[in-house]
Amino acid sequence: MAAPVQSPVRTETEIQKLTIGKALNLGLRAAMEADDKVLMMGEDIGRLGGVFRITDGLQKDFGEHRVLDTPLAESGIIGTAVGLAVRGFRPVCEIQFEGFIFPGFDQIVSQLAKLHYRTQGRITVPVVIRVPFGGGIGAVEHHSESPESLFAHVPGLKVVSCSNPVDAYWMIQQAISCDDPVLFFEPKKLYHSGALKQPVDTTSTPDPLFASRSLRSGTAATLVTYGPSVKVCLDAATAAAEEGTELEVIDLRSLSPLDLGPVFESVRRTGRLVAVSEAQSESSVTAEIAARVQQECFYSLEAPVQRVTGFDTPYPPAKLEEHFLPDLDRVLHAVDNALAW
Amino acid sequence: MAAPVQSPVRTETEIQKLTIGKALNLGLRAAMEADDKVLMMGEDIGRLGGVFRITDGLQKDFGEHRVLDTPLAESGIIGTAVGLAVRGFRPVCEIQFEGFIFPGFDQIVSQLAKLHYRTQGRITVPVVIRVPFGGGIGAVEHHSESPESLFAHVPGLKVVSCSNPVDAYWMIQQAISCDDPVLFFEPKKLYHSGALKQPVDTTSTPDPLFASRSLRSGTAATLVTYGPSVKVCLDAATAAAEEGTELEVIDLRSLSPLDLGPVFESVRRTGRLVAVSEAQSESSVTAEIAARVQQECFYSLEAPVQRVTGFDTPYPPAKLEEHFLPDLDRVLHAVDNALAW
Amino acid sequence: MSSPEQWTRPEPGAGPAATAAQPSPEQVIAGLRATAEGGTELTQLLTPEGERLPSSRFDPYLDDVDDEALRNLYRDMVLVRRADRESNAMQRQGQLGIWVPLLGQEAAQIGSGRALKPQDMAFPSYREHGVAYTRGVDFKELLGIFRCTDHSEWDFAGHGIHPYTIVIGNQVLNAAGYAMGQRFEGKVGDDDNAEATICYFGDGATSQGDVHEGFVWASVYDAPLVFFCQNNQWAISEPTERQSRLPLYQRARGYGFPGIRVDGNDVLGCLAVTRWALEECRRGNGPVLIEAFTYRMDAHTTTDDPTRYRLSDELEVWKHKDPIERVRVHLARTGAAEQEFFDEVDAEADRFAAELREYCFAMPDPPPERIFSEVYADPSPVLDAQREEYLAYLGGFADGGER
Amino acid sequence: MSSPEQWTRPEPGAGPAATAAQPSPEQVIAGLRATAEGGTELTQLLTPEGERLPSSRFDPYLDDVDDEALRNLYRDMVLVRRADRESNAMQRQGQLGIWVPLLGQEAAQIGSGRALKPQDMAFPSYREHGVAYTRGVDFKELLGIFRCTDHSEWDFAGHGIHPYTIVIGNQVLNAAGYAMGQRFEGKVGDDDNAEATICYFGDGATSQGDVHEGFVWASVYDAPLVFFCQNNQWAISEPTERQSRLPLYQRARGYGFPGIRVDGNDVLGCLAVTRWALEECRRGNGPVLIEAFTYRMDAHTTTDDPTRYRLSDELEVWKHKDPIERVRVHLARTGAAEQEFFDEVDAEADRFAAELREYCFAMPDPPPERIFSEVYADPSPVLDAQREEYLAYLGGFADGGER
Ligand SMILES: Cc1ncc(C[n+]2csc(CCOP(=O)(O)OP(=O)(O)O)c2C)c(N)n1
Ligand SMILES: Cc1ncc(C[n+]2csc(CCOP(=O)(O)OP(=O)(O)O)c2C)c(N)n1
Ligand SMILES: [Mg+2]
Ligand SMILES: [Mg+2]
Repeated sequence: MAAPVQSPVRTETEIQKLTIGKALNLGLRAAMEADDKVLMMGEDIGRLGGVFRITDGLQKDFGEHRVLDTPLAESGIIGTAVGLAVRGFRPVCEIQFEGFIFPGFDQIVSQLAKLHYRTQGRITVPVVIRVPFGGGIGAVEHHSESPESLFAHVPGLKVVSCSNPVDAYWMIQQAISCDDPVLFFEPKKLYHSGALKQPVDTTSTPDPLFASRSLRSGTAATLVTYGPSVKVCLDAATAAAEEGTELEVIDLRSLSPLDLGPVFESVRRTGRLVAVSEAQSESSVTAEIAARVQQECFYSLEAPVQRVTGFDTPYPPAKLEEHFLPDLDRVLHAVDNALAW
Repeated sequence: MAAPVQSPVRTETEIQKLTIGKALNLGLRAAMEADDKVLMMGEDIGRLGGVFRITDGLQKDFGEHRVLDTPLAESGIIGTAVGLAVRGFRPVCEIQFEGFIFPGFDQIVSQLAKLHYRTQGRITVPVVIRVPFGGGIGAVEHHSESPESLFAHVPGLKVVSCSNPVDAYWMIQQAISCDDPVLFFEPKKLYHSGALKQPVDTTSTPDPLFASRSLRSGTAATLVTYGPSVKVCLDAATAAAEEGTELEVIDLRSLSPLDLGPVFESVRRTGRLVAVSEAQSESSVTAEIAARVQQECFYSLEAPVQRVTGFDTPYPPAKLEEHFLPDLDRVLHAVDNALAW
Repeated sequence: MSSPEQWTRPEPGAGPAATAAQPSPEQVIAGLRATAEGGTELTQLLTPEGERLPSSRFDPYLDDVDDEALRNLYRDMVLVRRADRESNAMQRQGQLGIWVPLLGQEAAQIGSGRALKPQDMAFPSYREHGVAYTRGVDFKELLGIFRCTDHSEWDFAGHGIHPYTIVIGNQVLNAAGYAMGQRFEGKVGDDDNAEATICYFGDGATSQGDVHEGFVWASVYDAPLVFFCQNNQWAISEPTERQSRLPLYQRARGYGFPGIRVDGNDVLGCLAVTRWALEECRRGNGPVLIEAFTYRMDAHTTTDDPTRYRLSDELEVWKHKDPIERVRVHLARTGAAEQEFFDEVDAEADRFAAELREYCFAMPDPPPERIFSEVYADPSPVLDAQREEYLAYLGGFADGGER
Repeated sequence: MSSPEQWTRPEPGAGPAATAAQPSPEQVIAGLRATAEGGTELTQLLTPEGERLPSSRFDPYLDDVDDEALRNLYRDMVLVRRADRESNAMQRQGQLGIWVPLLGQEAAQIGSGRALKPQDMAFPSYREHGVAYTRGVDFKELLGIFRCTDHSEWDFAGHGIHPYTIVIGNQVLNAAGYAMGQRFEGKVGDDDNAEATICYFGDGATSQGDVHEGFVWASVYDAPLVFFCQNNQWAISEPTERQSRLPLYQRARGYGFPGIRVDGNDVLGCLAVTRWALEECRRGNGPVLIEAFTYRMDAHTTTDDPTRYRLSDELEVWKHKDPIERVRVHLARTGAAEQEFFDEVDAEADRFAAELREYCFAMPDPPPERIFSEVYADPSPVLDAQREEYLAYLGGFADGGER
C-alpha cells in the first residue's frame, strides 16, 4: 500500500488559480520535492520543458539526473524506467504525444504490467506514464488520438485521466505515489485553457485516485465520460437544463479499475445512460461501461446505453476533427434518442 | 475489391480429413501456388516449418525467397512486410506466439492499419499476420494469451479467427486475397486435435470471410464465441441439450468488423445471450458485443448479456489455467444465470 | 482549426514561465565545436567558400555535372528554400496548422534527391520537401498535410516517393521491406534498369529500435537501400550527444556495411556520395549509410521555440556554411553564371512562391464523408452504417435543424 | 497440464510430415566452419585440450584462481549440468511442462556468474540456470517456472538476480535502467562497494530493437552494464547468419564501447573477461559487450526437434570443445585434482540431482486464489469482486456440486 500523498509544505500562497498545465507542473514539482526517488524521463522535457511545457523549470531546479532528456525511443524510455523502478526509483515518463506510445507497447504490456504479478509482489514497478491525449488541436497525424482503451484492456495497469486543474494537481501526485504502474492520460487541448482555470488549494485533502465523481446531478439521464469530454458533457448539461432537462454528469477519472458504483446508482435513478469518449467505440472503455451497466442495472434501464464516440476510423485530417469528436450536439442528440426510447 | 478465392486445381484427392494445422498448411500452400506474390515471413518457419509446423514443407517447395526465416524481431517482420506489400507482394507473417506480437505493435497500429486511409486508397497493404493464440497448452508465460481485442479496437485492421479445419483452409486463403491487413488468430491448442478432424472439400465454395455463422440452433439462449471457445460452447450446448435446454451457438469468425446480424436475429428469438472468450473482459470484444446487443435487442433481452471470459489478471501459471479459461461448467453456469433472471 | 500555438504554448502570461537554464559558456563552446565541425572524415567537394575540392573517389560520380547542371542544382535549392519560407509564413498567417521547415538542409535534400533515378524509390520522413520536389511532386501537394486537409495523397508509385511518415524511424523498416522486394524481383544487378531505395531519417531517429532493425534486415538480405541520415544536430531540443557517443555514420560499422559522413551543406558532395551509394546498392552491394552533416537553421516546427535550448552563436557559425551561398559564389567565381541568372532564379522563386500562396489560400476543406473513406480497401458494413448514420444526422441540420 | 508435445508436435501420423530439406554438403561444411571457429579475435585461456594459455591482459584477473578455485569451478559446472540433465529427464516424464537446457553453456554461465560480486545485479533471459546457481538461487527454485506453478519467485534483491524473461531481448532495457540507477545513486567509482549489472541474452536477441536501445541508453548514460551475449550459434532453428553479417561482438563498435569475443566454453576465459568488463563498468567505463562463443548442445527446448534443421556433424565437432572436459583434463594433468576428487563431485552431483527430483515430484499445485493475487500492489475492487465471485462459484462445487 502506498503512502498517502502529503500536502507539500509550501511557503508561497496556498491557493492559486491554475490551468491544468500549470497544475500538473506544480504537482510534479511537489512530487519531486516530497521524494527524491522521483525522476522525470522523456523527450525534450529538460531544457525545453516538454513540448507542452508541463515539466517547465524542473530540470533547472532538480538537475539533469532527476529530469532526463532521453534518447529518442519510447521503448527505451519505458524499458529503462522499469529497470529504474526495480532499483527503487519512481520514474515518471512523458510520452510526447499519445500516438508515439506504440513503440513502447511491448515494455508496457510484457514488463510493466506483469512484473508485480510475475514475481508475486516481490517487485513493484511504480512507474507513471504521462500521455497527452485527445484531439481538437488542429494537428497532423498521430497527435490527436485516444488509445486509452488499449491499456484499460491490459491487466496489471491502472489507467486514469484528469479533466480539471484540481484533479490534475492531485491525481498526478497520487499516481506517482501509487505502487502500481499508472497510465496517466492528460487532456492536451485543455492544458492551457484559461476558461478552465481553477483555484487549487494545495493544502486540502484530495479524493481517492481511483474513484469516479459526480459533477452535476440530474434526473432525466446520466452522462458518463472522462478527460477532454467532461467539459463537453458539462456544457451539454447546461444547455439541456436551459430547456428543462436535468442531466447528471459523472467524471470517471479512473478507466481501470472502473469505479462504476456511482454510475449504477445514478442510472437506477435516471434510467438512461450516455457514455461519451473521443476514442473509437469498438472494444473500448465505453463498450465496457455499456456491458456492465446493462448487467447491473438491467431492470432500471429505460433505454439502451447510448455511446457517443469517435468513429471507427483512424483519426481524420484535422480539418474534419469537429465532425469526429463528440460535441455538445451529438451528446444532446444521444440524450434525445435515449429519452425518446 | 479483392479477387475471389479460387479453388486451386489439385490432382490429389479433393476431400481429405484434416486437422486445423494441416488445413492451414494446405491453405497456405494453395495461396502460394495461386499467386507468386504471396510470401511467408517469420521466425523458424523455413526449415523447421514453424514451431507448430504450420508452414511445413513450404520453404522446400517454394524456396528461401518465398518462405523467409527472418531475423528475430517482430517489428522488423511486420515493418518489412509493410514495405514488401507497398512493392506489390502479399506477405503472410507468422508471429510465433501471440505474446510476442507486442514489439511489432507500432508497425501494426501506425503503419499497417493506417497506410490505406492515409493515402486515400492509393496504397494497399495486403498483409496477413498469423497469430497462434489462446491457452490450455500448459505453457510458460506469454504463450497462452488472447490479445485479439486490442486489434479489434484499432480501425483499419480486420481481425478474424478460425475454429475448425474447413474454415482454417478457406479463411487463410481469403485473408491472403483480401486487400486489407488481416490479423488471423489461430486456436493453437486445437492445431493438431485429431478429434476436430474434418473432411475438407477443396473444390467447394467457401462462406464469406467476414461473416459469422450459426453452428447450432436453439431456443433457450444464444452462445456467441470464436476461436478455441467454439468447441467449449458446442460441448456446453450438447450437455445442455441432454437436460432439455436447446442453446444456439454462433461462431463469430470475424471480430472486426463484427457481423452481429445473426446474433441480433438469434437474441430476438431466445432473449438471452452469453458471450464467451478466453480474453480478459475489460474493454474487450465481448464488451462490444454486449454493448451492441443491448442497443439493438433492448426489448428482446430477458436477461442481461452474460460474459464468460478469462479473468482480468495476467494469464496465470499454467497449472491454474483450467480455472482461468472458460469451460463447459462456467458457460452453463452463465446460461443458468441468464435463464434464472 | 485551432492554432498549434494554443497547445504548445500557453496563452501569454497564463502558462508556466520560460525558466529554462541558459547554457554555461563552456557548454556554448563545446556545443559549437561539436555541431560545427564535421571531423576529418567529412567528405566535402565544395567548401563553404565555394572552392571545389577534387576527390579521386567521388569526382567520377560528377562527370556529367557541367555548369548548367550546377546552375540547376542552385535553382532547385533556391526554389525549395523560397517555398519553405513561404509556407512558414503562411503558417504564421493561419493558413497552415503547422510547418516543418527544411531551412539549411537544401543541399542534403536536393543533392541526394537528384542522385536518384526515376525507377528508384524514396521513403521520406516529414521534412523532406526538397526530396519530394526532386521526385516531381508539386510543392502544392505537400501543403495538405500541414493544412490538415489530408495525410499525403500524391501519386507515390508514379513519383517514386512514399508518403511522409511522422512516427520517428518506423518508415525505415518499410523502406527495408521495399528494397528487399526490389531484390526479390531481380531488379538488382548490372543493367541500367537496376533499382535502389533511399530512406530519410534524422539524427534523433537513430535511437529507435526500428532503425536498428532496418539496419539488420537490410544487411542480412543485402537490400539495395541507402540509409540517408540528415544529422541536423538537433532532435527538437536534444543535441546529437543525447543519442550517441560516436558520429552517427559509424553506426554502420557494427552491422558490416559502409557508413560515410558527407558535408550535408555541400550539394555536390551529397549528389556524388549518394550516387555512389545508390550505385553500390543497385549492383548488389547494399546497404549503405550516409550521414549528411548539416544544421536545422530554423525551429523544429512552427510550434517550437529554439531560443529555449540553443544559442544564436551556433546559428551564426552555420550561416557561414550556407548550402546555397557556396554554390552561388562558386558559379560567380568560375564564371558559370552571371548576375542575370541569379536574378532570373530569384524572380522564378518569387513566382513559385506566389503560386503556392494563391493555391494554399484557395484550398477547400475536405467533405465530412472523407472521414469514412478508404479506411478499408474492401468495405466494412459496420463502418458503412456509421457513415450513413452520421451523414443522416448531419443532413438533419441541413434540413432546417441548426448546428 | 497437457504435454507440450501435443502442441508443438502433431500426434504421430496426424500432422504434417517432417519434410524439411536436408542441408547440402556445402552447407554442412560452411555451417561447421562458421559455427566451430571463433576467429582470430577469440580470447581463450584454456584450450579444449586443457592447456592454459597465458594472457598478459587477462591473467591479472585470475590472480586468485588457485587449484582449489579451479576445482570449485569444475564442481559448479558438473552440478549444473547434472541438474540440467535431470530436469530435462523430468520433463520427459511429465513432471515439467517444458525444459530449456543449458547443456554446453556451463562455462559461459559459471565463468561469468562467478565474476559477479554480491552487490552486482544480473538480468537473465530464460536459459541462465547456471548463472542463477552462482547467485545462490537454489536450483529447485527454478523448477516452478517450467512446471508452470509460478513465473519466478526467488528473492531477487537478496540474490542479485532478476526474474527470468521470456520475451526476447526486452530485459536488456530493464537492465540498462537498473544500471543507470546504480550510477545515479553514486555506486560507480573506485571503492570496493562499486556496483555493476550484467545482462544476458542470446545471439538471436541482438536483432531486437530493444537490445539496440539498451546499447544506446547504456552508452549515453555511461551505465555500468555488461552485455553478455551467449552466442550459442542458434536461435531455435536459425543460425547466427540470419541475424548478422558480422561477428556479434563487433556490434559494439557502432556505439562507442568495447566489444570482445571470448571462448564461451572456457570457464577461465569467461571468468577473466567478465571480471575485466565488470571492473571497467564499476569504475565508470561502461558499458561493455561480451560475446561468449559457445554452442547449444541440446535442443532449443524440450519441445524442439533440432534434427529438422542441423546435422549431428556439427554437434560432434563441438563435443571436442566441451567446457567441463577441458577443465578435468587440466586438473588431472597439472595434478591439481586426483581421481578421488572427480568421483566425489560425481557423487555430489548425483545427490544434487536426486534431491531436485524428489523436490520436483512433491511440488504442490498453486491454489486457485493465486490467479488473482498480486495483480496490483494496491487493491483493485473490480478484481476483488471477480475473485470473490469465482471462489464462491468454486465453493458451490465443493459444497456438493460436481465439477
Ligand atoms: C515515435 C515518435 N516519438 C516522438 C515523436 C515527436 N517528435 C517529432 S520530431 C522529433 C525529433 C526528431 O528528431 P530527428 O530524428 O533528429 O529529426 P529532425 O526533426 O531533426 O529532422 C520528435 C521527438 C515522433 N514524431 N515519433
Ligand atoms: C519477442 C519474442 N519473439 C519470439 C520468441 C520465441 N522464441 C523463444 S526463444 C527464441 C530464440 C532465441 O534465440 P537466442 O536469442 O539466440 O537465445 P537462445 O535460445 O539460443 O539462448 C525464440 C524465437 C520470444 N520468446 N520472444
Ligand atoms: Mg535532427
Ligand atoms: Mg542462441
